[in-house]
Amino acid sequence: MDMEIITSIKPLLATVTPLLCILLIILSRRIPNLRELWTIIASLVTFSIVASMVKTLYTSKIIAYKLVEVYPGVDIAFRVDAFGLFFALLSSFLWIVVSFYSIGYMRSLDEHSQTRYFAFFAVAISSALGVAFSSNLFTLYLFYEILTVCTYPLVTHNQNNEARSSGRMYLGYLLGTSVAFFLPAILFTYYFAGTLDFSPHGILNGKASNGMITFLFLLFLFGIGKAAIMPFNGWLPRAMVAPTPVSALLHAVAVVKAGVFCQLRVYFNIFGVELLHNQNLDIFLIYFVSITILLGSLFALKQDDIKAMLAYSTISQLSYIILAAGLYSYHGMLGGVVHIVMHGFGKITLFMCAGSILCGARIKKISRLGGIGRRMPITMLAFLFGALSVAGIPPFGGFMSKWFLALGSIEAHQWPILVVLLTSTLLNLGYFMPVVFISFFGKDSESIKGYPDIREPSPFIVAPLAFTALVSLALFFYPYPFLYLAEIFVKSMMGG
Amino acid sequence: MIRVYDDIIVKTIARILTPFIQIFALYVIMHGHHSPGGGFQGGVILGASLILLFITHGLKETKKKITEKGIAVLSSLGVLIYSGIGLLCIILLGNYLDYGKLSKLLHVVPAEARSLGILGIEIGVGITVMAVMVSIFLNISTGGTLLEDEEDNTR
Amino acid sequence: MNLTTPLSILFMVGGLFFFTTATIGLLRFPDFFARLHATGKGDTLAVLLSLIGISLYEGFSLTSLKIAFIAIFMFWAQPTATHAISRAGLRRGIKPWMKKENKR
Amino acid sequence: MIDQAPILVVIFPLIFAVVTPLLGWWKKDLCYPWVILALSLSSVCSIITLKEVLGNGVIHYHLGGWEPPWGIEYVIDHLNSFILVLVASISLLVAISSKRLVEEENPDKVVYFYTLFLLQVTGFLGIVATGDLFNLYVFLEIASLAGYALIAVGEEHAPFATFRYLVMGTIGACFYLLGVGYLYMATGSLNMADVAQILPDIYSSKVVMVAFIFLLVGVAIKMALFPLHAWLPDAYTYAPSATSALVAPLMTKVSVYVMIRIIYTVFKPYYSIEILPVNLILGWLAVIAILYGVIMALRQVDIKRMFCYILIAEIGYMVGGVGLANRLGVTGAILHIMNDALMITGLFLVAGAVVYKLGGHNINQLRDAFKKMPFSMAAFAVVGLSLIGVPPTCGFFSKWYLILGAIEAENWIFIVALLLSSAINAILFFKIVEIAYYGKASHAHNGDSHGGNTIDEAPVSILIPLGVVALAIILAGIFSGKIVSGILQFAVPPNL
Amino acid sequence: MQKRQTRTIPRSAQEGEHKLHNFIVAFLLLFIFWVIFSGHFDTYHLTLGVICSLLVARFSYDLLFANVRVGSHWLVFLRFCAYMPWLTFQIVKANIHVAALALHPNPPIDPQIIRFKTKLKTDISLVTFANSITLTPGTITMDIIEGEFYVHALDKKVMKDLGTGEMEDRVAHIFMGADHTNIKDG
Amino acid sequence: MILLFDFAILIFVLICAVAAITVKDLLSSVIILAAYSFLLCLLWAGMGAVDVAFTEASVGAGIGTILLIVAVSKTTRRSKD
Amino acid sequence: MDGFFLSIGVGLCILVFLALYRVVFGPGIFNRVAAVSAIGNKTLIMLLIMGVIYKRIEMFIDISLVYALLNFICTLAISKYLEMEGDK
Amino acid sequence: MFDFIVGKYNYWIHIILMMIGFYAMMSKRNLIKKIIGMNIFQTAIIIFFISIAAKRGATLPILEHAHDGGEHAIEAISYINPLPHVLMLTAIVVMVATLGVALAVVILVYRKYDTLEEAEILKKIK
Amino acid sequence: MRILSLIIVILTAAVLIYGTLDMPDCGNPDTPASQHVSPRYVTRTMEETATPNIVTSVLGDYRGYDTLGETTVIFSAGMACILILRKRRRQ
Repeated sequence: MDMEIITSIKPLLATVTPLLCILLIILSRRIPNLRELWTIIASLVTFSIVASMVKTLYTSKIIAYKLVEVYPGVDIAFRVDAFGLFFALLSSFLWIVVSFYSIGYMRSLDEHSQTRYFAFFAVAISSALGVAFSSNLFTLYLFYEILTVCTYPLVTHNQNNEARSSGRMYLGYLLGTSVAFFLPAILFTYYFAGTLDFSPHGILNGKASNGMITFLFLLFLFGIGKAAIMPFNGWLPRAMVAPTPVSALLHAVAVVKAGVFCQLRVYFNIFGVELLHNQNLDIFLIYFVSITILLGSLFALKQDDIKAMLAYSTISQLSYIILAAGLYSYHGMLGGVVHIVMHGFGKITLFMCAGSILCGARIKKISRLGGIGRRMPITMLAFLFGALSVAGIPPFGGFMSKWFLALGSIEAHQWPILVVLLTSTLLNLGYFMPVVFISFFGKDSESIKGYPDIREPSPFIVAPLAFTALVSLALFFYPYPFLYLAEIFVKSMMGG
Repeated sequence: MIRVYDDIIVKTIARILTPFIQIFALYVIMHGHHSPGGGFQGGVILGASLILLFITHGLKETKKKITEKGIAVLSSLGVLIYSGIGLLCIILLGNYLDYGKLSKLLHVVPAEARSLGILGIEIGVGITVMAVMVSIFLNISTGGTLLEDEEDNTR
Repeated sequence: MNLTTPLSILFMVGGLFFFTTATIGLLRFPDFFARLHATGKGDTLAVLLSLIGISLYEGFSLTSLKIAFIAIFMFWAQPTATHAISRAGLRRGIKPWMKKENKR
Repeated sequence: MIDQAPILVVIFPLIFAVVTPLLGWWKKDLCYPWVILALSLSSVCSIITLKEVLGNGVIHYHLGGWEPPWGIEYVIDHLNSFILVLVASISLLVAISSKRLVEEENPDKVVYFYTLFLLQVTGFLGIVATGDLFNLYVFLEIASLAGYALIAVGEEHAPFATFRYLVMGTIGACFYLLGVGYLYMATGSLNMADVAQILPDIYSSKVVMVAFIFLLVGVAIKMALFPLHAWLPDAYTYAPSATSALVAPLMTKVSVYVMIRIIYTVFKPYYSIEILPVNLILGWLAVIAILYGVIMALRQVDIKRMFCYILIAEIGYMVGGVGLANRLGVTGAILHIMNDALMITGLFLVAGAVVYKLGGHNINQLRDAFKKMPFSMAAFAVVGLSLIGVPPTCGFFSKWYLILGAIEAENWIFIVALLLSSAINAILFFKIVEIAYYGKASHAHNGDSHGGNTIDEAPVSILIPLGVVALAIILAGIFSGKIVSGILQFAVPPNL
Repeated sequence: MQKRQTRTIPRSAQEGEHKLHNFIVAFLLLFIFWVIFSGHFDTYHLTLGVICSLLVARFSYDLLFANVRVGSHWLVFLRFCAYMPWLTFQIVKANIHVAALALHPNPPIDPQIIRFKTKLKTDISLVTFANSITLTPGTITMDIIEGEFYVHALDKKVMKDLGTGEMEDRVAHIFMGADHTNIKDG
Repeated sequence: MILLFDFAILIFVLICAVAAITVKDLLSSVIILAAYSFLLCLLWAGMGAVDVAFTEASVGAGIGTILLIVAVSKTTRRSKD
Repeated sequence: MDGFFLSIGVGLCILVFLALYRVVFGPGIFNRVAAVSAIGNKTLIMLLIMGVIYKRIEMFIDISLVYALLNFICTLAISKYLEMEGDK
Repeated sequence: MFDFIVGKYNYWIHIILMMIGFYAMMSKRNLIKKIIGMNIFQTAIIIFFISIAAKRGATLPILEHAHDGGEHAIEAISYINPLPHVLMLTAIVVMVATLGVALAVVILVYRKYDTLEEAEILKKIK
Repeated sequence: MRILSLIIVILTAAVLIYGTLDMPDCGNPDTPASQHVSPRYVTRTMEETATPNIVTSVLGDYRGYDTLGETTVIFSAGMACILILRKRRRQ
């Protein structure tokens, strides 16, 4: 693949900017306004740096930057290709939105330790960007681990017993899988391939025996616990004890998408799709994740807590994305990749709505939402938009990715997957629509009746969620920056 | 243990023997070149002579001869002499403890200088060993207080 | 073969003899104080004799003077040590062994 | 003067130690700067030595001007000089931190404490610098004697623990001496290089075999390898904080260094691989040590004791690396000597800070420590992450090398042990963090939640070294590639 | 050490000239010892000897001559030498006695403890007497309490020998020139 | 010929060692150790190591034993084994 | 003549062995002390005999002298301890 | 066979002696007994080293005719190997130093627990 | 405990005795120990250090650094005893 490589410090800058912002945040911890101003400025700067790279990428170039060599042949290095930028663009953009949202949410709930919250939030974003820009498996692992660790204080922000046990669960799953499976997988990869650099067609091809490949594949599949594939999904619903902005950005976008991103990276750039296909591992993969898709949706049906329901929904949707690696076809891959952004916007909207309901009405349970749509119409409308987008109903962004996936499954002659997709869509509607329905048309529940002061919370909360709801609508009509990047990437995969 | 040993015979004999033990100890230190012996052995004998005084005459009396401070200074002094001779060799552009280089200072042939160097370090070793032996003995026998138990001469 | 050699043999044998008696005394005597008699005296003389024997054998030199010093030191130290230990025995209440008729 | 640097590294602390009591008689307060001065000089000399070695190759320093087999020789090669720098600088850090700790714990013994402190460092440096088997024994004894005394003045049951340590340590030293005797009998020489040259002709001799066994057992006792570790936890738990911060990281590391010397310099690797399968035994012992260490650590409620068991596990890492007998494994072991020295220093410094501020080392005393001592606990977090092996902290990299070495040696069980220990370390570490983090929950009845909010940080003299250690842990991680390619690749025995 | 005159061990011999005299005598004595020990007569070793003797003499001349007034040293020494052969003879006798007892098939031991007062006063004479008793046939000085001797005797015969007081007289004769004032250590 | 001494003395040394660790009274044990040290000194002198013998003589009779005695006197004489 | 000294030495060895009986079994501490000092005296002579056999007696005299001096100190220390025992 | 025994006798005795000391260090419950065992252990090693140095028919490692100007040729074979002696001097010193420290620690232990029996101390610790 | 230590002791002894089988006889002048390094000490001590006592010359000069270490050991022991046991007067 003779893509032109440009050395530029931009990826490093993009990664470091949030970290610099931490210093400022800590220094100005006594002045909340200034502190949050720093966050917003940092998010804007970061986004602009990331966005400035888009143009370069359109011309089929790759940006690379090598920081330091930690081992002969293994560097801490950045390399921006279309897929990475795709993910980075999403994360950094949503950080802006969530920054505003955080201000409103944290202040309205009068949360403690806000400095810590903002600081670790910035670290999380930084490491998510690092994951996106990493040029080899090692750098990827590095940022992946940092992301795990720095999210811990956010997850356990409440510092009560529930948070404590959730934190344990969170770390147990993520660190456990990464240390027990991911790290050895990396080391074995290095041992066999002699390098860890990502390459468009994989580096393992012909380097190891078939059995070893399968073994490595399984290690990676289970090692990247952030992707929440079924046996290792337990942490995600539990992590919902975190403040809602955290759930919104991290557990709908940054962290879980980083997990999925890592999975795809590994399948695309370490194994290579051909290798997976030749070994029939792709078939195994898609049927394996199909279980997660269906079970996740079913679990979501049962939930009464809004955020838990959303979490299970996320689990289910994440596996859609992984389908990209298994559907050995242009549209399948495209659909999976695009689903990252479509689901991201949709799900973040839903989470922010949940947070808004919490701020405005102090309600967490679905069963108590009756009539809330009449008090908080904007929020619930945004909820509807988000739900439709996630479920994949036109004219929302989610439809596009599902459509591509369906096409892909047909191209790959995997008819059962098509069935799975359709079933899942139905299930999605099945757990989203009742919420919308009772909130608008249901009777006022007890939690609402006697409380006339329930209304839309501050504009800092409402504006972001309305914005993202509209964006997920708009993405159906104008998905291009993302779609282009995804196409460039998928073409580079398939084209070689 | 270090209480006064109220026995006139033992006290007198110890008192008289002590100088001879000491001169013998010094002889052992100085004549390590020609006969068995050397710094350590001489130092131990020297220390033993002091311990003899401590055992027989008690702490209070003997402390007039040699104080705790003196012991501490001596124990450092010995090692200082030793390592100082080594450093002197470095200053005279030799390697550490290369006594041959001392010949410039002493105006003798290198072999003789080495012999003298050995004497010097033997003295250092002897001083340290003596002081340390006494100090260990004192610390153990008084349990670290270096105070004599109340004098009990009634018996 | 001059005169000194037989003399030294004589002295050495004498020394050995007194060592032997002292040791036998040490083993046979009934109690601690009596044993002290054996070692305290027997050894002193035996050492003295042996030293004389050895120095005779070696011939007169500074060495013999040193041996003489050993003898002198022994003369000071040995009885003192014997005394000290017997005194300790007395003060710690060890009852000297007496003949039965003396016990009454 | 530069060519005298190797000896000055050792002699400076010695002479300064000797002068310390005199100085202490005169003015007690001068001891502390005096010790700092001594160790700084020593560190500077060690760095000069390292530079010389890197520039001009191995330094042979003939003490007393006698040629090697007759006189004592200092052989400073890359391994040596690296560990010299490590020992000197870590002892300097600990010395800096010791001021308040010593004044708190042994107020009327400061002078002698510092004297023995310096003597102990002298011992360590002497062990590392020397190229003579017997000289090594002498300095081993200096270090041990000083160590016994320093530990004995600790709290509660320190004397008895010291006694056990003393008995075990003496057995170890005697075994070592016996081994030297056997070796001397077989070769007629005490110089390591000379012995190494003579030995290959008489490898079949039973004397040499017994010598090898006894040298190793002796060193293993000194380093507390698994079945011979019984003295360690008690001794280091009850030791004064400053002592445990000095002894715990360095004594074991220096012993591991001696072990590397014996196995790979005095004997050729060929001996321990082919003739006497020591490496195999070491490998198994290492595995057991690692698992035993971490599992026992999990059961402790006393943080110092917990750290001691972690130390036992860490020794397993290094010994296992040595036992792998390939370049990667030994590189990992040597790298881990550095990393572990840093980590254990960090741990025990934190323990010192905790003891100083919170008055005990029971785990429950850590409640709310994050609030009270944020900087110490932040450093602790870094150390903990390094112990778990989270990149980019240095703990990750030694694990990296060790696992690669294990893959090469096909020693799967060692890999499993390493990964398992990482996972358990994670549990351990977050157990502490949880307690330090959630302390408020259990103190809620104390009234206002802001009562514990006041920062009550450890003294600066502890914080600075702690910060340096934390920084060093990260830097050593990031630049581990440089360290390995610059120094360690020459330090690994060439014939591996 | 000079400054603390009152704290040196001996209480007598504190006057300056006695001190100097004692010091010189001690030095000479020690130096003679040194020469005999050393066996090297070159300047180097003799210089070392002088230095060492000075050091030791400085440290412990007062130990060597505590409670003995100067002036009669030489006389005492001569008398002591005259006493030695007699003592040696006694010792030989004692040993033959003990040997006979030890080798006797049924040792005729009849131990006794004797107490008697002595007229000796200075500690050096007391010590000489006590040690002489210990060395002579079948007697051991067990204790001296305020001038009263406790002697363990192996049988009655030696008890009688001691009872004659011959030895006490001889010892008293040696030290008669010395000052008999009752000054004790400590 | 010196070997003859060696044989005997080594056996004595063994006897002393066993006795020193089996005797129940610590002070006796220490005293047996003193005898042990005498024998060792003899042994080493017999093997020609005069310097070592000298050291053992001064240590065994002068310092080692005294320190042990002092330590025992500071603690207790009784021992259960 | 060497043979003679050697046989004297052997004789002393036997005596040492006999004295060891008192050291090892000898009831009570006092007997042991007495026996040890007896062994010390025999050691002193044996050292000299070894010197004679080695024909280097001047090297051994110093050791004997050390014994003469230090054995005494040792015995004194023990007897002092025994006397002071009990009334600590 | 006799030669074999004579040749190895010293080594075997040192091993037995060392094992006596070792056993005492490990299984005796009294602290002072352990120290005594330690002493025996260390002296056994010294015996071993001195045995290495021994040379049949050689004399002490002190030159006999040092001062007669090279009249007598000095042959290494006629002097006992001095090096192990030197090492053992150092080892004895270390032994004494260890003894001192060990006794100091024992006294500290006794001060704290009022007993020297390991079992009783362990009981008191619990 | 006693059984265990007995087993360990017997094992150690077995290893050591196994080692003795290859040893040169005690007193053999042809061992490497007597042949390799030490002859130089004997033959050249006078010309190099002017010290007839070879042990002293090796101790003080050839291996003088060991002796420095030895002195330091003694010094540390002294300091160790003071550190361990020293108490202030008021107690």
